[in-house]
Amino acid sequence: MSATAAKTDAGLSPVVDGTVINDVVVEVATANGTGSQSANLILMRAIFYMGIPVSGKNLFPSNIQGLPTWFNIRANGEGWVARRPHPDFLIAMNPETAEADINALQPGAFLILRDSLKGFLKRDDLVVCECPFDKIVAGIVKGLLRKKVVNVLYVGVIAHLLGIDVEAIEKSIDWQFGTKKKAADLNKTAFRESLEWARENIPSQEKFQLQKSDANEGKIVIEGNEASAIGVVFGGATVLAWYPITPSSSVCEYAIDYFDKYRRDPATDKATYAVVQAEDELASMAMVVGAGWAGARALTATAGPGISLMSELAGLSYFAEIPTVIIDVQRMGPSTGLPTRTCQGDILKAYYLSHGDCKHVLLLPGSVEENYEFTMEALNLAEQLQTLVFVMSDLDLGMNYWVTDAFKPPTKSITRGKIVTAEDLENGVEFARYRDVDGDGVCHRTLPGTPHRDAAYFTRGTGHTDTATYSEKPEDWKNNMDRLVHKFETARSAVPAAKIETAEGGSEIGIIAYGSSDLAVREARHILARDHDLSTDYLRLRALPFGAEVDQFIRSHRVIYLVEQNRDAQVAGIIRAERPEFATKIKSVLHYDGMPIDAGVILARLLKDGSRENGSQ
Amino acid sequence: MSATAAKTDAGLSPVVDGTVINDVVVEVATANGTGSQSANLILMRAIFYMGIPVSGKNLFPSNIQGLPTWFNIRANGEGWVARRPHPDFLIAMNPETAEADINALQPGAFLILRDSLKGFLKRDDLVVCECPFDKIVAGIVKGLLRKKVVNVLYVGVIAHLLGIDVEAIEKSIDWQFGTKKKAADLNKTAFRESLEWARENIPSQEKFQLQKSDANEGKIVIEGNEASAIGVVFGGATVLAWYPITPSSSVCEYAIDYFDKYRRDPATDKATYAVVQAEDELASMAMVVGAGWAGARALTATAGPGISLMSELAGLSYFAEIPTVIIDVQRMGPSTGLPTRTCQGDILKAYYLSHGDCKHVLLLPGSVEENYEFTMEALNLAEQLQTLVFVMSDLDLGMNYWVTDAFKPPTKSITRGKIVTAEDLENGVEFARYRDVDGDGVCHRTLPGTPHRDAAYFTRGTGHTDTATYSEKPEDWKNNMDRLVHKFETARSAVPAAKIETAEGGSEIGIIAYGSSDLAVREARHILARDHDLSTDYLRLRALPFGAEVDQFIRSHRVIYLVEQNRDAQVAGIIRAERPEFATKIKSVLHYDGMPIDAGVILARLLKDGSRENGSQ
Amino acid sequence: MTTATEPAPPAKEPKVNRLNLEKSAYKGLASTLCKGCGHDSITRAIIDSLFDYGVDPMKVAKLSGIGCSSKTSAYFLGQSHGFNSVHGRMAPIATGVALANRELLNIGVSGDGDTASIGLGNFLHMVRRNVPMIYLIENNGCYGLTKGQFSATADRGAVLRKGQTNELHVIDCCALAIELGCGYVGRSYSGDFKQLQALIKGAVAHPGTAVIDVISPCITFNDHDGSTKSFKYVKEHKGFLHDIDFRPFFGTEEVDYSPGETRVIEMADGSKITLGKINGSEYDPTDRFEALKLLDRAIDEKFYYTGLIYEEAGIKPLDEQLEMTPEPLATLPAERLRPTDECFNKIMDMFR
Amino acid sequence: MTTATEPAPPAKEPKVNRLNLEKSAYKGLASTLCKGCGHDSITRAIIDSLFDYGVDPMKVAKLSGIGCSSKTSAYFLGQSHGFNSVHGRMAPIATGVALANRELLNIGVSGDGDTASIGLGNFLHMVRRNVPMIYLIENNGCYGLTKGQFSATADRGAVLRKGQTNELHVIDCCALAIELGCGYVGRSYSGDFKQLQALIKGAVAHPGTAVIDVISPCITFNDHDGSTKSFKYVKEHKGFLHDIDFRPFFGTEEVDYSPGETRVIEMADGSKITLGKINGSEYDPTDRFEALKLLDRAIDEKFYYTGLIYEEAGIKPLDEQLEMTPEPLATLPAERLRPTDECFNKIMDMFR
Ligand SMILES: Cc1ncc(C[n+]2csc(CCOP(=O)(O)OP(=O)(O)O)c2C)c(N)n1
Ligand SMILES: Cc1ncc(C[n+]2csc(CCOP(=O)(O)OP(=O)(O)O)c2C)c(N)n1
Ligand code: SF4
Ligand code: SF4
Ligand SMILES: [Mg+2]
Ligand SMILES: [Mg+2]
Repeated sequence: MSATAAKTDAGLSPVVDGTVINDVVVEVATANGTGSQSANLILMRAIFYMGIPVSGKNLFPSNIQGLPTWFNIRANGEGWVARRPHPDFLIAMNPETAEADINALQPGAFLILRDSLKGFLKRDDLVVCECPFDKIVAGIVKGLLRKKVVNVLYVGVIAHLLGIDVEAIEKSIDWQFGTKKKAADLNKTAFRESLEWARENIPSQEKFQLQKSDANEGKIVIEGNEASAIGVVFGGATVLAWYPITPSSSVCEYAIDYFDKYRRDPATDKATYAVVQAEDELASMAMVVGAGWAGARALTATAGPGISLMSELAGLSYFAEIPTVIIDVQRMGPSTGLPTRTCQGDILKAYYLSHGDCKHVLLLPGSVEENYEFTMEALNLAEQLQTLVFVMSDLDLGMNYWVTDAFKPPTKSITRGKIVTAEDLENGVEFARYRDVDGDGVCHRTLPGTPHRDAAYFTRGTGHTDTATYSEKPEDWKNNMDRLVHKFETARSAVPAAKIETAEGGSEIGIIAYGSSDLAVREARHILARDHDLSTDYLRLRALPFGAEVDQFIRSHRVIYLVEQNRDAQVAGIIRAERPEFATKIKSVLHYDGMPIDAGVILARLLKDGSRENGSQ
Repeated sequence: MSATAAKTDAGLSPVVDGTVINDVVVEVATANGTGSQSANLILMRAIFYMGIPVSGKNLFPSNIQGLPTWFNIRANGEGWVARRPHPDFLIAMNPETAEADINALQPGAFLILRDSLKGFLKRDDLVVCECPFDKIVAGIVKGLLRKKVVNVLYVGVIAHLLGIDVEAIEKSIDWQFGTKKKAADLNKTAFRESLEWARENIPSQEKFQLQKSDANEGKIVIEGNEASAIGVVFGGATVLAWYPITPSSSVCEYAIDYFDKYRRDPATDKATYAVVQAEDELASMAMVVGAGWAGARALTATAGPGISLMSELAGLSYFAEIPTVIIDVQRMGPSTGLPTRTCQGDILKAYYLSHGDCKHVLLLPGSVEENYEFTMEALNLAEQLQTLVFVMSDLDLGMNYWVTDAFKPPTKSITRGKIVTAEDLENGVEFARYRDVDGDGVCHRTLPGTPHRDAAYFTRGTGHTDTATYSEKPEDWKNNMDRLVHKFETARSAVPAAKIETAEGGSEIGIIAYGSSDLAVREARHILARDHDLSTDYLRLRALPFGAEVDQFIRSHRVIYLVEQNRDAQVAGIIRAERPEFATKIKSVLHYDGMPIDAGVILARLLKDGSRENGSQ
Repeated sequence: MTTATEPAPPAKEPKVNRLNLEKSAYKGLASTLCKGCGHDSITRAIIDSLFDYGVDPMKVAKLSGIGCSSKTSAYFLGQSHGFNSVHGRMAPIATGVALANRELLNIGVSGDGDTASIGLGNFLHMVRRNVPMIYLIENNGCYGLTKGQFSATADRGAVLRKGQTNELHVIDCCALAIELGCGYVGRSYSGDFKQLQALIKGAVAHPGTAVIDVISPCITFNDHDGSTKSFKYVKEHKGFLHDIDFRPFFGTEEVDYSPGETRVIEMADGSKITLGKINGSEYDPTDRFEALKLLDRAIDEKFYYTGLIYEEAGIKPLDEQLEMTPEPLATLPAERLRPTDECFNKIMDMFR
Repeated sequence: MTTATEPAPPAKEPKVNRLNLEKSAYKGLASTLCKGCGHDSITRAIIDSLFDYGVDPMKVAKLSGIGCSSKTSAYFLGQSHGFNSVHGRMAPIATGVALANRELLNIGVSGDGDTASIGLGNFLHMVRRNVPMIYLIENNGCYGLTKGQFSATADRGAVLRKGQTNELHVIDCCALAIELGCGYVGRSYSGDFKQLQALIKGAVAHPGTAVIDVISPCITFNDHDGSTKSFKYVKEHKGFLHDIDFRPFFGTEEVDYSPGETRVIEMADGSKITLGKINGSEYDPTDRFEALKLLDRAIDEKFYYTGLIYEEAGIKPLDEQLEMTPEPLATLPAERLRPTDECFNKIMDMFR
């Protein structure tokens, strides 16, 4: 692999000069529904067990069986495991995409080619390993099982080439099949046969090697949706209403499992939660609104089309001040869009969701750990602020595999916000549902069923006074709407503050990003500093409305690059609208083709601007 | 009435010094469902017949019978008939609000008081005319009719006081009751009795007088919703699907009447249109989408909650490029809000409606004439641009009474956009549904049923190539999304351009407004120039996305006051997001209490800023 | 679903009920509906039946959608929390409430537009889930609040004030509820106070979804000739299926029905509904097909058969299906909502 | 609703049909569904029946919602315009299409999730309006595309792959369609090719809404033991109501049924559906109550009675109710869409 090749992605691929240790991208091209997923996870997890930081991204189609799928594994000793577009190794198993996949490779890349596909190979600048997988598998199992088992064979070949630890692979196989020992054994056999075959037939290579490391101490491998589900269960959610939609369904499906295991009363085995699969998103959100009103910690999870359907109820939650939580695992829109591709295209939509003047609180998890934490946080904030709180995850976080420090048990307690009880009332506490007693715009509420005759109030989506009676009076309307603005200002400091990382000595260039762009941004900063002597400061936005630290950050930088995975620069638009004085400082770096963002996108933009500036100096 | 009083609204009320001719505000306070509306319209129309510019605003409750209603009539010889908050004459008929209504009057104002309400009068700085309406009506009719007829009595009193032409009133009564001659006669009798009574019992006054004028030649009185309905029928709409919601229902109900009268085939009496009252807004919009796809000129009318429910389908219309039109008669939101109060709170929401990156074309009628024109224009634009087009009316335009030049018959022809026919295909025209053949981002379409074997294509809300086949390829997705941006740029110059009025010699202060704020803005400019020597330029935005003339206008002014009837400065936010360089130039003037905006709001802001600037100089 | 606790002696027109509450405790704000609106009569029936039954107002959640009918939730039980939500979504909102707090008695009032038009799908799915609640439909065949357009419960051939004729098949919420497995379905008329009260009390005693469709004329927009929901029309075209009465479980009197003349339905809490024959003919409300056939005939005849149309005991309500803990989830203490740190760490180990 | 024009001689397995089209003109893209999916069989039945019938593909609009089932609209009739819309809204979208162009034959394919869950309200209202269209439900009792969760047509007691049991009442789209006044309701099984074809052809000939619920097993997520929609279960638990056949109106052969053994249903276009007795027992699909009773029994028995369940002629389809001009509104020339200037000025005068 030549240095030229490496240059095409602006320093993203390692410059090969001698042996690159612990820095490689392996891509597996298969068809979905063929069972290749378990082979891919075995491979990824084996690298994890070797102690090397690694990520696994599944690019699957919106289909159940037969359409092309790619699994992209990036191992990087320094922890740079954001997506990198050009694989060093391609495992080509799918005739449908083989030609295009092969043609897209960088010169010098390694190609592990199922031998039945060799007809698709039309270039000679690759290192090609033809593998008779079908023949090998025929020697191992019979019948339909072959289709499944054939996948673990490429694990053997790549293990040979990259020097992956055999024990790690076997441990990984055990993990993968859990109690299904027979399946595990079969896979181990197949793996070993294939490794054997590879050792005999494929020359080993020295360009890329993996070596045991200790970077994964205390770490786990987890998908964001499962992390969110843990947040649901440990966050004290009591009502979960949902409607299946990719890529959010597994949040709920995992939650159901965890609920069932961990949230039944030890004495009676009765559930301390309720989960309902609703008939649609209007219903699931309405259930959450009803439950939130009645005092449950209630939430739902959905994706773009669901958000659209929940609009009217979102406005009700805002205006009647009912605690609700929506986890939006963003997928590519508009419309049905690309249900199995990632993006950050719902931010603006969620922020302003529903007709009329209303805005919502958005938490923006930037890691699977924050999927877990922010889900719990959202349940607290919704009750504290008595409003709708979104957790804006995305498909990349939600459905891909991330290595992370094991999460810590919850540190923050479950808080319920301002609730007036029968006791309070008995003690003479005055209760006016929409009165700003504390000066923070957040009022007090009673829960239905509170056994006191002064507890009741009447909730409506129509204009009301501070004692919750119906009113069409101009001043009542305006006062209430202004209080809601005040409450939203309160939210600015209640939500998770942005995280800021400054370059040594600081920089006049600031980067702002959020959500799943984090790793790519950090890698870009790293390369800019390392290769281009360009230092940058970095603010990772973790919620909207944004706090004072964001103002401060923007103010103190000459230029801000705002990285977003959407077309319309959605967060840039929000900041410009709310902070006109910063409007011209913000330059947008946008990525919206459905693939998780990679550092190259950011690099390219900053380098281009840099050279333009230099040119004009 | 003292000059002080007049000053409190910054010159909005006339300074009384001698007799004010043709400049008065009369407010009638009644309960709804009592039949007072016809008396109010008689009064308003009589002033119209006198040739004096006049407006009638109905402030009615979200209720069918019994709750307070106000009707606000403003007559102004110079045409300043935007709302003016402080009436010169209050007709107090409703015990429920009498006290508050009376207390809100400016000192010196005239109070026409139903005598049964005199207990509510607790101030002595008003000119009070106590009227024994109930006694008078008892002498005219019996039974239940009294309740209705009593209202026309106040018309008699005010006619006496203001010198309203008796013939004009009688003509107005005839108009009001149409063929119901008996009712007309009864009302005439009652009116005359009351006039007689007033002449005998109430001293005439010289402060406010109405005199015949000739300002209303060629004019009509019409509600915006009826104007829209005429636009529907003459715009060649073929499918109208709707769901009742205040304040949009009457658009459809009027359209049904006009359709029935004017859009049946003369030969067969068959309908050249179809109207369906759907089961909800999801369905009405889905019907519009289906009809638009199949080649109908299809539309719906709704209000905020409907917009929220239509979100998902709006995204489908955008992304699959299906011509659809939504008339949004805005009412106060969020949530159910104040269904019978006006605002401009859906602009931002409609612009960005639906999840993912999408934006829609919005027409912003600023007069009832534009309600008519823009409805027709929207039907054309939707087909030309193959997208969703909103007409953003509001309750003030839609349900209040406006004097306007009679509309002209449609001048623009019905255009259908780029449709490829069987003949075209026969002649070898190549057809690729989503290919940008013309370089404007707008592609060609065929209609279902086109009798040619190459006509068919497959429509979907998922990713597609330019030949409309399914695709998850990153580049296909991105190309298509970028073309949609390009199409949106094309829309900028296709939509109605903003209207600009510059002060003589120009000003460095620009005002931008849209929709029903127009009259109030013009009045404010007039007063600023007249009383405060402050000249301003004015751009009335008529559509989003905004055209180059808006850029030009903002660029050439030092400061821009953007007047909006919403809390969150919605259009300001859009401009700031799209034109960061102008962000700091824009100052928002916001009004959002449910009442139609009045010039005083704008005046107050500009004067405050003016004095602050002067102070700091 | 009942929240009653201590038995108390019933009496004719008692000053206080068995909870020692006066009738005033069951009243709400003054109605702002049109004078003579059928809905106001239903409000009165609700007040009286809950007073009579001795339902604890502090344990009631009042729910509604949007419409004139939905507004009425403000006009009764001023001491109960109320939620006038959005158009058509009362059913799933009530579902959420029922899950959050099993101890509440959920009383929903909705309109025919709210339920049978925009809310139809959600309504049917609520019925299917057997959400514990009373779902009252105040059915006037039109959209009152938006000024009288036809709703989906308008009969074929019914005429609007302005003259248009409805061509569409009527939606019968009772029939659909039965089709979806509802265990308590009644129809009544806003003016039939006694019957309505008995049906409402029976609904309080019913553990799952209880649907009562009350024909409730709109005096302003649908009370003209040609309407099949005008006061006049309904009075002339309705009949009682039975002479219905409700005997609360805490009653001390002996039930004095003559066997053979009266059918008795035992409710889950021990209360009884008695159904006396009318003109000697007996209607069996436990026979699904009788019920559906009757309703279908009613459509053809444009006639309202009123009374308890269908009753089926023993269907599990949603909260039981979900095996929920009996206390309200809403007020479970934090420690019961969060598994231990050990559990947490055990979970973490699975991902290593 | 039929778009056929010229008669042509029918033949067994003809190379071309009466429009001189080959079967290939009725095919679509290759399916991307799982191998063995029931939906693919239905696709084949659609292709064959429309070919046989001689429907003009250029006069067909294919409509669908979202789901595996909804995808299939791409797999037949490649020469027809198709619209794979959004989840649950096929019914109102089809309504719009039907209004825009009365000459189109609207063929909709939807799933049980699409129709009976999210789309239930809109589906029922479409049926109520009698929108001219064929509405095929590819019913697998689960959400295929989102990986196998229960849908609302899952039977009570059915078991998911992962072991959960469905506690909820099944929604029977056939029963509900009948309840809402549908004039053509059939049930079939994806594997019963002949019956399915006859039902589809009958639907083509039916002038209003035709609902066909086709049990169509999901081989990937709902084909296990405990499922009541698995291939095995369905095969063992279904029965034919009759031996159904469709005779097109352009048929020249004499209909050779033996009177008494076969019931004949005449369609609006002159075509005939013949229903032969099975084992001597006769089912009367024109008796509403028979139909509803049968469907109710089927729920208890967890059994699929297949065939033409209900037929009622003469209900006005929506376009007729609206007295629409017969030509497609979509292509009316501009001059027929805009009243004259005189009309306009007359209107203006009203406001003076
Ligand atoms: C989403 C939405 N669409 C429409 C409306 C307007 N709207 C208010 S009440 C109503 C119908 C009420 O009819 P019904 O439920 O029968 O109640 P009624 O007034 O007849 O008692 C409608 C359409 C609304 N509030 N929200
Ligand atoms: C608004 C919305 N919610 C959820 C989804 C996700 N979704 C796609 S298909 C589907 C269910 C499909 O089930 P069914 O209609 O039975 O079709 P099948 O795949 O079983 O054939 C769901 C829930 C969606 N696309 N849109
Ligand atoms: S409009 Fe009709 S339903 Fe509404 S309050 Fe008046 S009478 Fe009742
Ligand atoms: S998942 Fe089920 S329904 Fe979907 S294609 Fe596969 S077998 Fe068919
Ligand atoms: Mg109603
Ligand atoms: Mg299904």
